[in-house]
Amino acid sequence: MRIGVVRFPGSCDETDALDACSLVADAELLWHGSTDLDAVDAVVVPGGFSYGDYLRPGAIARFSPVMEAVAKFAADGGPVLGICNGFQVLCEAGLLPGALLPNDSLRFVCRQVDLIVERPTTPWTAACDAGERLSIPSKHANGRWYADPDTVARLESNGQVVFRYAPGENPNGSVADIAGVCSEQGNVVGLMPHPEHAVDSLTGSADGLKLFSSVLKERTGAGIS
Amino acid sequence: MPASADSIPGRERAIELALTGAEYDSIVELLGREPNEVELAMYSLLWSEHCAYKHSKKVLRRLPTEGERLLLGVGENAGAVGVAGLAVAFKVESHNHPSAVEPFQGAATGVGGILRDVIALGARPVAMLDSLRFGYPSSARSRWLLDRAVAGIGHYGNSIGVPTVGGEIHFDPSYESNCLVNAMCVGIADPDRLMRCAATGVGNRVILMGALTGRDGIGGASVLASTELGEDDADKRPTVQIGDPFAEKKVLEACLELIDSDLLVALQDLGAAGLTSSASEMAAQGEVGLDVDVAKVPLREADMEPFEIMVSESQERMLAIVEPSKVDAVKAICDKWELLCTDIGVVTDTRHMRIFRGEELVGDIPVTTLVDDCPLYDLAPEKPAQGLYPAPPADLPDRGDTAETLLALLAGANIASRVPVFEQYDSIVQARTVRRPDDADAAVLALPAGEDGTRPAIAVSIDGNGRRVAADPNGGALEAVLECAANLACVGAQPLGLTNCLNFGNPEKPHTAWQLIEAVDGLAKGCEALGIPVVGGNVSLYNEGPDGPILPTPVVGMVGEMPDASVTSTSGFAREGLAIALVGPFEPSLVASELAARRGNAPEGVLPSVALESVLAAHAAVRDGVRSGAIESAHDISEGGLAVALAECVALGSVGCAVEVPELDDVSLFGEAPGRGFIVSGSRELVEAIPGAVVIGDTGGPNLTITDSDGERVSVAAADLREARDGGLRRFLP
Amino acid sequence: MKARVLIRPKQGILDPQGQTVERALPALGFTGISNVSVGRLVELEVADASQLESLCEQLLANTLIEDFEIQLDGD
Amino acid sequence: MKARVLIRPKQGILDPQGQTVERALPALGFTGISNVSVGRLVELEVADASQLESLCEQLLANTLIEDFEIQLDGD
Ligand SMILES: Nc1ncnc2c1ncn2[C@@H]1O[C@H](COP(=O)(O)OP(=O)(O)O)[C@@H](O)[C@H]1O
Ligand SMILES: [Mg+2]
Repeated sequence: MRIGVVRFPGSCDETDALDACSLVADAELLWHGSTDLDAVDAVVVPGGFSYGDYLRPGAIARFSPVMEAVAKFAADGGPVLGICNGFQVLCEAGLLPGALLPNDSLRFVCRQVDLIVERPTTPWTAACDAGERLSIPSKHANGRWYADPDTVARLESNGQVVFRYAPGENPNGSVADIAGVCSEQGNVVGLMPHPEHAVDSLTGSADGLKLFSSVLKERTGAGIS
Repeated sequence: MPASADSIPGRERAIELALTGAEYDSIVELLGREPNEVELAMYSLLWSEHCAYKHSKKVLRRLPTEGERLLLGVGENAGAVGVAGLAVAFKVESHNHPSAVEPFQGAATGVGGILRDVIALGARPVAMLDSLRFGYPSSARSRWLLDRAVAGIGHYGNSIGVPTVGGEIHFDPSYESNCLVNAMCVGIADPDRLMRCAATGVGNRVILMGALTGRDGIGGASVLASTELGEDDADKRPTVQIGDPFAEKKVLEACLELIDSDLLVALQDLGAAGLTSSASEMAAQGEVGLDVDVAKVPLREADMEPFEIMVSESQERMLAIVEPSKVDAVKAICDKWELLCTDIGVVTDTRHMRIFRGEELVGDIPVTTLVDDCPLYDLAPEKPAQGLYPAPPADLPDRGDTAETLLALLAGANIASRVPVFEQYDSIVQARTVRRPDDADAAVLALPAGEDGTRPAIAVSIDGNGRRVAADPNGGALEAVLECAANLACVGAQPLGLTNCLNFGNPEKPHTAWQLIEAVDGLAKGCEALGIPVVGGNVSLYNEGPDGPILPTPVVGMVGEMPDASVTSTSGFAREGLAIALVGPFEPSLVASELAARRGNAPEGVLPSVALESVLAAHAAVRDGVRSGAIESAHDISEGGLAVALAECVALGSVGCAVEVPELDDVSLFGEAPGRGFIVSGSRELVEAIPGAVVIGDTGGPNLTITDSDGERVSVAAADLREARDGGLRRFLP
Repeated sequence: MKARVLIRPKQGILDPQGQTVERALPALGFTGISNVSVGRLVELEVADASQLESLCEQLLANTLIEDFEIQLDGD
Repeated sequence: MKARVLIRPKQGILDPQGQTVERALPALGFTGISNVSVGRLVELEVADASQLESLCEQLLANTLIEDFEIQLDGD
């Protein structure tokens, strides 16, 4: 199986995401200017500061040619994971619900946080158990996920909340401690914390590896429990 | 003879531009005529303190610059040492005056500048560190400077994807109106691909890459960096530069791709003095001439004068020398990265910098007169009769309850937890960070695995203590080197090279000259003792405000190597039942200590002597102990002395401890002797076997308990230690 | 023609920037100031103003969280 | 009374946001747009408008790099 990692001007975590993907499958970078996803089986929209986060994080990147292809890929049910800036891009592109606002502290915050897996039935959480706790670093200045109350209620009842910050761990003031959400079909997932920075205990934690092994398990039909 | 030589600004203008009359006269002599406007602007910058090191170059000759691991030394954009088949490039640079004027942009562009120095070597920046000095945070201005400078460092480093893995902050009234912002960058390169800055190959093209050129920081190098800040800072404000980390990220990726594709002859960043400095440095190093056409330089503002284009300090620009046949390939890569790339000139054999505006020759200067012929001044050092620095306000009593004193020190801005600062920095991007801030005494960065699968690592640290240098410039600077090396020893690393930034007052004042000369000698002694070279650095002089000079502040950055990234230590006590030992010839005193300052004592007196041999033996013992696994936690005893070091081991760890010391007095508990003593923990039999280790207690329990031989005892709950330490800085950065 | 776009946080969405300004006011001796909101100001030259509406909806503002107001020169 | 403060990058000072937005526009299919600048918009209720000038200088704008313009309701 092959995972494509999108690279925008200003992406910073794309090579880390590439290395993380390489631990479970073949992986390659997808240039923002190309509309060809090179027939990959899954797509990661990585973290960083695409276009400097200017105007609004993700506001400019979501117009990149590659994002048209990603949107099509998503519409056909292809698994897409947005991490941090990638999450912001997917929200701006309307592929995921909600928007990401400046942290309530108005500061960039880099901190190891505990996430709780709310939905283990997405391609990116298939290897997790419901309620499982993952220790994953979070680092951003614009991670306060927001949606209006009706939308939040709808997402909760549809089970579109995939990750929640553990009690007391919310670093940015996100509504209902929501750290990650998914599309209605569940194949597009976005979260602010960085699983690709938690794939080796040498650098802190290996819990994030589960998201990448999930997509492998799901795609190679190893079956979802 | 340039056409526009008819416009001769003359001697008065030269003096306005901060040249001396005598300097102007020697320019006229060297040139055989009076310089025109363009030429004078160029001389005024390259002959400024910032670019020419007029008052420091002779002093710097004292520093050792050779070492068997040295790949690239002083004179290049940054130095480099060899580690595990890689070149590790590093350098520290100051951005003090710009940060005092506009702390966010000043600090941000400081980070951007040192990044470009490392990029210029063809190295990928893998880590940033920062060293900051402000007045007491009780002052609103100091809080503002701290808040904005930290935000600016984070903004730039985070946005460009380079982790900020370490740093230090110190507060002292002497920095109230002249804060210090020093940034250190570490990069990794293939040794065979290290770029030089020497322009070579007559006929090769001069390519300007990156941002548009605007009126940024015009006169910055001479005005902002080389004169004292006075009341009229406001007039200097229009020269504030805005950092664009997004543009620099594209510069970074494009430059590394150009080098990988073997398309560049030479590369140089545009820093202070912009095109003038970069172009003439490249020409001087290559012993060639350069013709540059300012009409070709892409501008952000129309109608810029040739001299403005030549001295503009617009950020995020690089200058490259490219063979004519490769120019198109270079342009293609720059286009891919949406980066401007313009052919602005050619390498000549004239050994002159010739500036054209289209056909018109507007400046013509022999390169050597710009770069090498600036007069170097001898300092007139004089040891001041008595202390130079006023006693700080006292906020602790001379006799205090020991537990209360300990908590007060932990809660003090100079010792309290730095979490509120380093949480604003991405310390993990690039996935190399094995030890983050507060994990251990130095940051540890893993390198790619060797044949046997183990991953070697580098450890990095930055240190300085102006208060101790004020008391004894020579001894204090030596201590800075030892403390930096001690931090490396704590994680099991062997020092390989040193970079430094010399932040001092006005060197034309005899006492500052004395501080500078003595401090450099102290640095040199430290390097010689450790057997490491100085690979580069920076000098920032004239750091004075209305209320006098800053504390003399040499800042030392060090890089060390470790055979195995997975075998290292933590600062905090990791678990119950470990033996705690004191390692090293630790004979503290209260002179220039944090407690002395809190009690309102000026930084004066005789620092404890340094028994270099046994200090280095202790460093080796700790390093070997960590590498062998005997040592699980290691922390050097610095500000606040033994009691504070123990409290930090508890606060950063997961258990308390009980130790016994000979005396429970202020000197043994809070006295300082930086770089000489370590607190280590590990299983008893292994720790007892460490050469020179004296077991003083065990880990465990909910408290930090210190007793002395005749049963006297102080005990504080770990929770209270944490609370004091965590709140100390947080309350100033809500 | 010159155009100006005013972009404001939607009513009811926490605006920490506005709050921070309000909190800083008393210390600086400013009184009687309330309902501070901080948004974005985009100014530009546009040949065909009819594009502006969609420019704002697609790029300049995120209508989930922001309202925008277009002012053409002369307003 | 309601007041509005328009804060924009000073003339001649680099405006990375404006530049980046402007460069992106053609790709988004917007043409004939130039001189894009991105600044901040502060809106507030103020009892005594005479404070606004110094409020802007001290708090709202960074006068080293930004110009500000005060609009009172009715302007
Ligand atoms: N304190 C110092 N110790 C050792 N080398 C120094 C020191 N200060 C400056 N240098 C060296 O002098 C050279 C010129 O410094 P600088 O002008 O800061 O370079 P750049 O313009 O590339 O930043 C560099 O090689 C630098 O490493
Ligand atoms: Mg340089």
